[in-house]
Amino acid sequence: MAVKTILQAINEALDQSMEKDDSVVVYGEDVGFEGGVFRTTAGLQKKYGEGRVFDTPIAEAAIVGSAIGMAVNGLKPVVELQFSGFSLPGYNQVVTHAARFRNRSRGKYNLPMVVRMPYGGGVRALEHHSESLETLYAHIPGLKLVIPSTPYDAKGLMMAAINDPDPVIFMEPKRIYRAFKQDIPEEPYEVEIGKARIVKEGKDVTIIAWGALVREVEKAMKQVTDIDAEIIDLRTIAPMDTETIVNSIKKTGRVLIVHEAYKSFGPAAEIISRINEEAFYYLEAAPKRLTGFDVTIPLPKGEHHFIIDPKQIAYELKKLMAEKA
Amino acid sequence: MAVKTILQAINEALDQSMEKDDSVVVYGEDVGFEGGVFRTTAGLQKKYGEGRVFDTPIAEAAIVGSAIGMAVNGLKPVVELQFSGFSLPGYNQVVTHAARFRNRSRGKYNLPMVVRMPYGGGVRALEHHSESLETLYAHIPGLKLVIPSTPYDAKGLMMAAINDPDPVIFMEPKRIYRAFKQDIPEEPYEVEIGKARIVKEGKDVTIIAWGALVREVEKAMKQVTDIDAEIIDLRTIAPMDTETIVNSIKKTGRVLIVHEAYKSFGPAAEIISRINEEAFYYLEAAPKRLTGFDVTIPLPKGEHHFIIDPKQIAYELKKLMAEKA
Amino acid sequence: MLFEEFDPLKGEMLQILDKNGNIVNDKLVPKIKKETLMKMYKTMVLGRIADVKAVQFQRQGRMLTYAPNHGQEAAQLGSIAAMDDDDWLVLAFRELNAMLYKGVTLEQSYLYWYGNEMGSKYDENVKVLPINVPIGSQINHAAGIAYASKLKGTKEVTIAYIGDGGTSHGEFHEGMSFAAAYDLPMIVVIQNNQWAISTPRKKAIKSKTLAQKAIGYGIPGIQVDGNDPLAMYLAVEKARERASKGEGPTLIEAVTYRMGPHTTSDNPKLYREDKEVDEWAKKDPLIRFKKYLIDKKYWSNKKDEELQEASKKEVLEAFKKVEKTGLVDLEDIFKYTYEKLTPNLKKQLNAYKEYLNEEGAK
Amino acid sequence: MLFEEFDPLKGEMLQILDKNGNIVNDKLVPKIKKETLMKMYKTMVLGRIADVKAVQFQRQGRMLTYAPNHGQEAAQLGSIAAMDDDDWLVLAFRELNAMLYKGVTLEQSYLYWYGNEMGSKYDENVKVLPINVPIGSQINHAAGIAYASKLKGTKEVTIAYIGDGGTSHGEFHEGMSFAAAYDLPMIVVIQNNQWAISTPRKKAIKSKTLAQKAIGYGIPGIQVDGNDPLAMYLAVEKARERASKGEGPTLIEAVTYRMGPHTTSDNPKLYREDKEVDEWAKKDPLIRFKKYLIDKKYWSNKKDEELQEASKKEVLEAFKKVEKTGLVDLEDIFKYTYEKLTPNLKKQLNAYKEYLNEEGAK
Ligand SMILES: Cc1ncc(C[n+]2csc(CCOP(=O)(O)OP(=O)(O)O)c2C)c(N)n1
Ligand SMILES: Cc1ncc(C[n+]2csc(CCOP(=O)(O)OP(=O)(O)O)c2C)c(N)n1
Ligand SMILES: [Mg+2]
Ligand SMILES: [Mg+2]
Repeated sequence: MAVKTILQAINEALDQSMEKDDSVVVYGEDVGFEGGVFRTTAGLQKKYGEGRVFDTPIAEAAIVGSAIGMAVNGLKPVVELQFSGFSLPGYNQVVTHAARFRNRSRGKYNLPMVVRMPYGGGVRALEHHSESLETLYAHIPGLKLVIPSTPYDAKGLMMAAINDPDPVIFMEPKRIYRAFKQDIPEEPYEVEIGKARIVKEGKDVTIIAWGALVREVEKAMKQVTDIDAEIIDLRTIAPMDTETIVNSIKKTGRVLIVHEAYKSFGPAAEIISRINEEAFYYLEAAPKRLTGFDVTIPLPKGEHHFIIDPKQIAYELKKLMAEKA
Repeated sequence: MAVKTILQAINEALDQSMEKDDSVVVYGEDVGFEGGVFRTTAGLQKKYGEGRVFDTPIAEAAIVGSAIGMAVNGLKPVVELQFSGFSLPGYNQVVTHAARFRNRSRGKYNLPMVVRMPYGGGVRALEHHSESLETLYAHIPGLKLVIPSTPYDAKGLMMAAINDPDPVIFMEPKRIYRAFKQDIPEEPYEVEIGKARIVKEGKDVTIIAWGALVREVEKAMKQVTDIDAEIIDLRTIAPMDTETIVNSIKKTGRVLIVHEAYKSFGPAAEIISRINEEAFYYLEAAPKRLTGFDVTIPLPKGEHHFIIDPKQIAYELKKLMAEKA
Repeated sequence: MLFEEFDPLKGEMLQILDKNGNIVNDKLVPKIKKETLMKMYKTMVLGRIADVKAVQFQRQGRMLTYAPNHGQEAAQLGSIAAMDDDDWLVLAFRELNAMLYKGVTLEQSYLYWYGNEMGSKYDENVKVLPINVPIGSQINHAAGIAYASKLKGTKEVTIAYIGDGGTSHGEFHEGMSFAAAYDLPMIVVIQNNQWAISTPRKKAIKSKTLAQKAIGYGIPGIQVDGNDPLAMYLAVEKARERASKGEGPTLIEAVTYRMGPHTTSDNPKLYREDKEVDEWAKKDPLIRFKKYLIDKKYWSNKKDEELQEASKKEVLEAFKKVEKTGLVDLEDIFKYTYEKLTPNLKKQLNAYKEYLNEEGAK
Repeated sequence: MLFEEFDPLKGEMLQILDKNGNIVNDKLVPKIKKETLMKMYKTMVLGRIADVKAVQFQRQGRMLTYAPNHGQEAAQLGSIAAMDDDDWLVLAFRELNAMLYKGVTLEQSYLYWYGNEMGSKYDENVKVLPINVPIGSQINHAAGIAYASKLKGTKEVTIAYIGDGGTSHGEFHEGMSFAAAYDLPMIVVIQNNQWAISTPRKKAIKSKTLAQKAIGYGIPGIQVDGNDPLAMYLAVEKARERASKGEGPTLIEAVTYRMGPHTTSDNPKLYREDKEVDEWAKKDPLIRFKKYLIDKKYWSNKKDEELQEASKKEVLEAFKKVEKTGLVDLEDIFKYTYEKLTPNLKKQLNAYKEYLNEEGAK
C-alpha cells in the first residue's frame, strides 16, 4: 500500500499498464516531455520513450482520430484532451467513429482506447476550463463514460478502462486531483466499469453523485447528522448501474441527485427517468436534482454562484425530507 | 392561403425573410446553385444572388464559425448543415461560441443566426444520415432548439428563428419534408419560439412528441379510439414549454413521451424530470418513454427495428393506461 | 526526384499514358509485372460493370443507394496496385475499385450499398477500413494506423483516399499535419473528380492545384493524371519508397472525373453541362489502359469480350446473393454496440421482443 | 511584389530593422506617420509594463491568471498599426498590445484576467472580438466578419491573430480555405513564438516555415521578423492593400518569441533552456524600436524615462480599479444567456435566491 492522490493514482495506472503491455501508448497536447499541464503523465516519456509517450500538435480531431487508427492496428492508445472544454473539436471523431467502429464493422474492428479529459469547475480557471459535459458522452451508444472520485477508484478504473475492449471516456475531476490522499495497493488492480459504489449505506434518502461532488456530499452529511442518507458514487455514468440505484430507492423512497453539469438534459434527468421506470411506486417524494444552473459556467469572479457546496446540499436534503407524498 | 409541404414552407420562409431584410444570408454545402440536396433553398440564389446565397467548401466549422462572424458584423446568417449527423464537426463552434458570445461579451455581441439541419430516420439512408441529436443541442445554455412538425409551423417558426436575437438550431424532420401538404398563409407570419402546441386536447393521458413523430402519434390515436389522449407537439425543445406540459399532466395524470433520439440521456428524460419536479403528485402512473434504442441507428435493412410506428405507440399507450398506482 | 521534377508549383501534371493509350513519357514508364497489370485491368472491368449495374439496380428499386466511381478507376487501381499486400487501405466512400483490388468482395460491397452493416465486415485478413462517410475524418484514422505501423516497426504503409471537396475539411488538415509531424508511412490520394456533389472544385478551393497543399505540410505533393494507371502507379510507388524509408507522407492529387451522379439520389443535370461530361468521356481510363495492354500483347479484343461476359456474370451473381439476404436480425442491431450487451440494452431488447410476441412483427 | 520577393519557399525572412535598431533594408522602410510611430511605441511601453506587472500581481495572488505577451509586442503593434480605425480585430488570447492599440482599455483587459466577463465588454465602437480561448476557432469568426464586410461593400478589413501551435488545428484550415475561396478582406498574423505551451514549434510542425501554409490555400504568405515593428507594418500594409482591392486574404508569419511562461500557471523551466531565452532577449523589439525613434529624433532617453513613469502609474491605477470590482452579481451570470430570461432560468434564479435568503450567502 502507498498513499496517493488521484493524480498520482492515475499516473501509476498508466505507468503499470505501459509496463505490462507494450501496446499501450499515451499522448496528447503537452503530455510527453512536460508530462501534461497537470503532470498526470509525468515521468512516462522518460521511462517508455518518445514513441510511446508523445506530444501532439494542437488538433483534437487528430488526437482522437489517430487513436482510432492505432486501436485498429493493435495498439491501446490512452489519449489526453487537455480540458473537457477542448474535447469538442474531437467530438466528431468520438461520436461518428469511436462509438461506432465495432457496430459498423459488425465486430471486425473493436477499439480498445481511452480518452482522458480533466473536467469540472471550482479551480478558478479561464473560460472553457471548467465544463462538465457528461451528457454529451453518456448519450452516445457505444461509449463508456467513467469518472473516479477517489485515488483507489482512479487507479482501478483507469486500469480497467485501458483493458476494456470498448472505447472509454475517462473524465478526471481536476478539482480533487491533489485534494486528498488515500492508501491504495501498489500492485495493479481493476475496479469494474459499470458498477456504482455505495459510499455509505443509509435508510432515509439516497444521494447520488460522482467526481468531485461525492466529497461535497460527504461533507454535507457531516453537517446533517439527523438524516441517515445512502450515498452512491455512480463512478460509471454510462452504462449506468441502474440496479444499485433502484435497490437503494426501493429502500429509501427518496432521492437527491447532485451534479455540476448543466441541469436541463443533464445526467440527473436520466437517473430520475430510470427511477421512474423501475421504482416509481416506491417513491415517497418527488426526486430532486441539485445541479449546475442552465447558464455558461461563469469565470472565477462569478463561479461561487454556480459551484455546489455542502451547505446547499444540506439545504436541499432537508427540503426533500420535509416533502411528503 | 396556399397549399405547401414542410419543405416548401421553409423555402418560403427563407424567401420572404430575405426579401424583407437584406441582412439575411443563406449558405452551406450545395445550398446555392443547386438549392440544397433536398432543394430546400431552391431558387434563392437566382433571386438574391451569389453574395447572399452560396455554396461553401465542405467545412462545418467554417460554416458555423463564419456565421458567428457575420452575425457580429450585422448579418443574419441562416446556414445549412447537410444532415444533423454532419453537424458534429461544427459542434465546437456551436457550443464554445454561438451559445456564448452574448454572455462572454456581457451583451455586447448577440448572434441572430440560425443553423438548419435535416434530422431523423426513416428515409432509408446511409450511415450518419438518420441521427436525432436533440440532446446535444438542447443541453447547451444559450441555444434554442426548434423542430416543426407541420408546414404552418415550419414557416412560422423559421421566420421567428431568423428574427430571433439568439442563435437557433433548427432541426427539420426530413422524413416528412414532402409527406403532406397544408394550407398556410402566403404572407409572412411568426410562430412563437418556446411554446408547445396542443395538437388535440384530451383527458386520459398526455402524449408528447415532435417532428415526424407527431404524425405517427396521430395515426396511432386513430387506432386507439377508446383512449382520449392529449397530444402535445413540443415544437421548441429548448427552452422548453414546461407550463403546457405540466398543465396537461395535472389534468391527465399519465404521460407517454415519444422520440426517435437515443433513449438514455435523451430528451424524454428531461421532460420526465420536469414533470417529477412540478407535477409529481398528480402522476397516476409512472411516466413512460418510447424512444430510439441505445444503439447506433441501423442501416436501412435493420432500420425498421428502430423506427417507431403507430402500432408501437398504441401498444405502449395501452400498457400505460393499464398501469395503476 | 520525381517529386522535385513534378513540383506542383511548376504546374506540370504527371502523365505517362495519354488519353489514347500512347506512351508520352517513355523514360518514366514504371516496371509493373504482367500479373499485376492484368489484375488491375480485370478489376477495372469488373469495377466498371459493377458500377454501371449498381446504378441500374438502384433505378429498378432493388439497390438502396450507390455512389458511382465510373471514371475514377485508374486513380484507384493505379495507386492501390503499387502498394504491398500487407499495406492498409483507408477508404472514403467512392473506391469500389480499390476495395475490390484489395480483397473486399463485390458481394460485400453491394451488401453495404444494399443497406446492411454486414457489408462492412470484410474478411479477417483484409486490411481495409469500412467506408467512411464523414468527410475527411478517415485521414486521421490513416495517420493512427501508420503511427502504429511505425511504432511496431512493421513494413506496412497506409494509403488513404479523399475527394477534392474533402481537402477543405479540418479533419484532413489535422490528419496531414499529424502524419507529417512524425514522418508517418502514409500516402494520401486525393481523387479530384472536379465536383463535390454540386459544388465545383474550382469554386470551392482557391489553390491552383490540390497537390500544392502538401507544401503547407512540409511534405512532397504531386499532381497526376488520375485517368492514367501508369502515372498513378509510378507516383504511389515513389511515395511508398519514401514512406518505407521513414521519410514520411506524400500527397497525390489524381486529376480525374466523376462520370456519374454523386450518388443515385443526385441529379447532375441540375448543375453541370453534358459537354463537360462528354469531354471527360474521351479520357476514359478503361480505353487507354486496354489499348496499352493490347499494344504490349498482354491482351486481345477477344479476351476482352470473354472478360466482359465473365465479369457481367460475376456481378449478377454477387447481386443475386445480396438480394437473398433480406432484413437484418433484431439481435444484430444490439449486439455490436459493446463487446457485451449491457443490462440496459438487454432490457430494451427484451421489452421489444415482448412487444413483437404480443403484437407480431412490424 | 513584396509577397513575390519574399516568397516563403525562397527562405528569406522580411526584416527592416535589425536587432540593434539599424535599418538593414533601406528601400523597404514603410512610410509611417510620426504620430502613428509614437502611438505604437507608447503602447509598447505600456503593454510591456502592464505585462510584467500582471505577472507580479498574479504571483502576489491578486490576479487570477495571465498569458504574458512580453517579447511579442512588435508582432502585434507593427501589424495593428497598419490597419485602419474602421477595421476589425479578432484575437486569440495573447494580444494585449494589439488590444490596447485598438482601444480596449487596460482596465478591461485586466478585468478579464481577473476573472470577470465584464472585461470582455469593450466599448461600443471598439471593433474587437473578445479573447478567444478555443485554439484556431477565431479564424472562422474572422472569415465571417470579412464576408459581411465584403457583402455590405464597406472598406473594413479584418485582422486575426493565431499562435504557431494553432496552425495545426482544423479550425485554422477551414477558416483559411473559406476566406481564400471568396477572396475575403482578411489578414491572418501567426505569432510564431516558437512554443505551444511546452511543445516546440519545430517538433509539432513539419513545414520549414509557417508562411508557406499560404501556398496550400492559394494565397500569399510571408515570413517576417516579428520583433521588427517596421517589417511587420510593411507586410500588413501590403496585405491590407490586397484585401482592399478584393484580392483576398494574406497569411503573415511573425517570427518572434514568448519571453515569459505560457500563462502564470506554467513553468517553462520544465521544458526549455535559459540560453534560448537569453538569445531572444537580445532581439527585444522594445530596444530596437526605441533606438530607431531616437535615431529619427522622434524620441529621447529623457522622454522615455517620463513615459516609463507615467505608464507605470497608469498600470497601477488600472489595476487598482480592477481590484475594487469584487465579485460578479448573481443576476449577471443568468442575464446574458438569452436576450430575455427564460421561465426555466427565472425559476432557477428564484430558487437560488430563496436559498440565499434562508441560509445566507455561500
Ligand atoms: C462532414 C461531412 N459533411 C458533409 C457530408 C455530405 N457529403 C457527402 S459527399 C459530399 C461531397 C464530397 O465531395 P468530395 O470530397 O469531392 O468527394 P466526391 O463525392 O467527389 O467523391 C458531401 C458534402 C459528409 N458526408 N460529411
Ligand atoms: C482547442 C483547444 N485545445 C487546447 C487548448 C489548450 N491550449 C491553450 S493555449 C495552447 C497552446 C497554444 O499555442 P500557440 O497556438 O502557439 O499560441 P501561444 O500560446 O504560443 O501564444 C493550448 C494547447 C485550447 N485553448 N484550445
Ligand atoms: Mg469530388
Ligand atoms: Mg506559440
